[in-house]
Amino acid sequence: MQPETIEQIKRVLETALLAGSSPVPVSDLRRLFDEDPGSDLVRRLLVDLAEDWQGKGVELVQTAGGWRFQTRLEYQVYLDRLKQERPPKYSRAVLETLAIIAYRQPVTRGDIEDIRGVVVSTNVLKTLESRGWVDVVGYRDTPGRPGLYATTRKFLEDLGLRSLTELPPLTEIERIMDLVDLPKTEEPAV
Amino acid sequence: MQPETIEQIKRVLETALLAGSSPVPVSDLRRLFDEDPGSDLVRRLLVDLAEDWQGKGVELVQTAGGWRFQTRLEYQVYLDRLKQERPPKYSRAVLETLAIIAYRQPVTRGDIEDIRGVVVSTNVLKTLESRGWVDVVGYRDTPGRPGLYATTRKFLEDLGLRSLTELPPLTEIERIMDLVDLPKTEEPAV
Amino acid sequence: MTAPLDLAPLVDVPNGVIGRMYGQPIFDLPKDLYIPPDALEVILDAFEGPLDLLLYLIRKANINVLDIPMVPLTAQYLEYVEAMRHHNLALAADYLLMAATLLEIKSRMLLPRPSRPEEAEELDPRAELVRRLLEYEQTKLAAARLDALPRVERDFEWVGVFVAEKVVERLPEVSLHDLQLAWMKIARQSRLKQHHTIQREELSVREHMTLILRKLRGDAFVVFESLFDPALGVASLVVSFLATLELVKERLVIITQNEAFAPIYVKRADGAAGND
Repeated sequence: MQPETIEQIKRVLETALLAGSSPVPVSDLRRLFDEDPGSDLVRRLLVDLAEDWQGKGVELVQTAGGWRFQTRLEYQVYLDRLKQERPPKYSRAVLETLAIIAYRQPVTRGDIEDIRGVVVSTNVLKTLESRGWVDVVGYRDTPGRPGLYATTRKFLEDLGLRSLTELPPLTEIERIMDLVDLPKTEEPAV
Repeated sequence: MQPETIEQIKRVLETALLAGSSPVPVSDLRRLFDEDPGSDLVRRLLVDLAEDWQGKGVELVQTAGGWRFQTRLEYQVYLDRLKQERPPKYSRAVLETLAIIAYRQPVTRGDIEDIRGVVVSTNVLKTLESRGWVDVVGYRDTPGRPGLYATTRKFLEDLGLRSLTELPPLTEIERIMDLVDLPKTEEPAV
Repeated sequence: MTAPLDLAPLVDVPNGVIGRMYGQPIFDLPKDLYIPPDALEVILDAFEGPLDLLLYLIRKANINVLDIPMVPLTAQYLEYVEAMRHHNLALAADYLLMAATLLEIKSRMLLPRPSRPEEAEELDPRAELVRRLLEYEQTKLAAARLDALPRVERDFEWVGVFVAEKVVERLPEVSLHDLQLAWMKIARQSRLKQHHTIQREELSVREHMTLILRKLRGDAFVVFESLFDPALGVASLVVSFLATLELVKERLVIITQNEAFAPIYVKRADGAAGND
């Protein structure tokens, strides 16, 4: 079977995306065909496909790693009824640590502790690492060579983000600080 | 969101089935809804859905474990292209043996060994025979009555040849090879 | 600790007014600041640390973070810490460290202010605390927003339908190029060197030799003419004939004729009942 019409190429794209267990970038989608249809056509058909799926319980979205189908949020209430186990609910400690890593990466455990004002338990970082959301991307060249944590592509994908710039903006603390002009220097030796 | 119309119930069924790769029994599908639509309706809608998906690259099928969407076999050729794995390669011994049989058939194992200058292991010939590319077409009337190997029709088909005469003539190869002058380690001892 | 906790300034209390905040009189204590002692353990669990607790006290008392009244805040914080210690709750060192920090800031604020105003602003001992509080609050908000983002498996699912596959062993692919290369390797190093050129004609003959051998499967004599298919044309007939001669020359077939003009028979020279 050789796809000859645009409609057939679209079918193949749809099938590959429905079957995909991970997001597929356009470059990979082009490899589906014996004869490369080119990225322009593939992109156009993807937009077409996304439109075809309007009104369905599943939508075609673009995430960090490429294109993939996912169920619409409104349908989760149904899908939840079939689930054997609840998805994990993360503690504030886990979420705050994740937020610090996401917005200030790369950061060491010490950096996280400075901001949160408490010791960060190993479990908190393990939870995030085993979910595949953060990992150590390097080591800071200070005593102890602490690991530098950053978020992964899976983190972006699991939250439906294409890049870190799509994270919700931080509340504008800087502006407030500027207004009062608070010093960041050391305390004077009184 | 509470499904009110038959159409909405169908959407929920479709979404639930698209979200998972394992078969879902009708009894589970009924649990998707706050109010059980009953197995008759669910079954009817599943048959409806299967019809809706006619002509797509994915089909709704009923298996022993229940219903599931799966890709149609005709699309395997495309999906396979996305797999990263490289196809396996035959060893040099297999390829050379095949070349000798192709160009010099019918030949005995002894002939092949004479030409290659090394013993041909049984595995090499077994590999080619089990692939259906060579077989024994007779026996030479010499001591031991060695089998005469020749290539099969399947060999021609798999390599896209109509006849052995379409094999590249070796004089030409020789010319090209001499021109290119491949960096060979072993020079011929002539 | 039975009295409600009170963050309002402890001075200058007119009738009914329990304090002043930025010039505005305060008449009521914030009710939610009162926490029964037996709930302390729960409270300790509820807070993520001293910064979280401080932020809670400040926000609940509706105090501007940028202008923290250190005396009452420190007092209240210490009351918490004392109560926790009193109930033998395992108190993280972070809470004690913060207590020390608050006390230090408070004492420094009691020192005479420097004369130059701009310096006074610069040297506000609360600055570092404020910075940390704001940064922590920002983190808290960010964490809540991250948690609110739709997340796979909680708010949606990936679609991944079953991939139907014929179970086929992946077999190595061989191209004509592979065969050429293989032959060249042989040619370059074998005794075949001197006569390794194979022409199309020769191949054609060899192909027909194989075809004839296939027709001769089995033990029986085959009528010579049946090896040839006139429908394939003269060229094919000639090649088939050459192939037969070559087979005879290589002693792969036997040709017999009992007498002149009698039928010619062909038989495989090995005479066995074929292979397989």
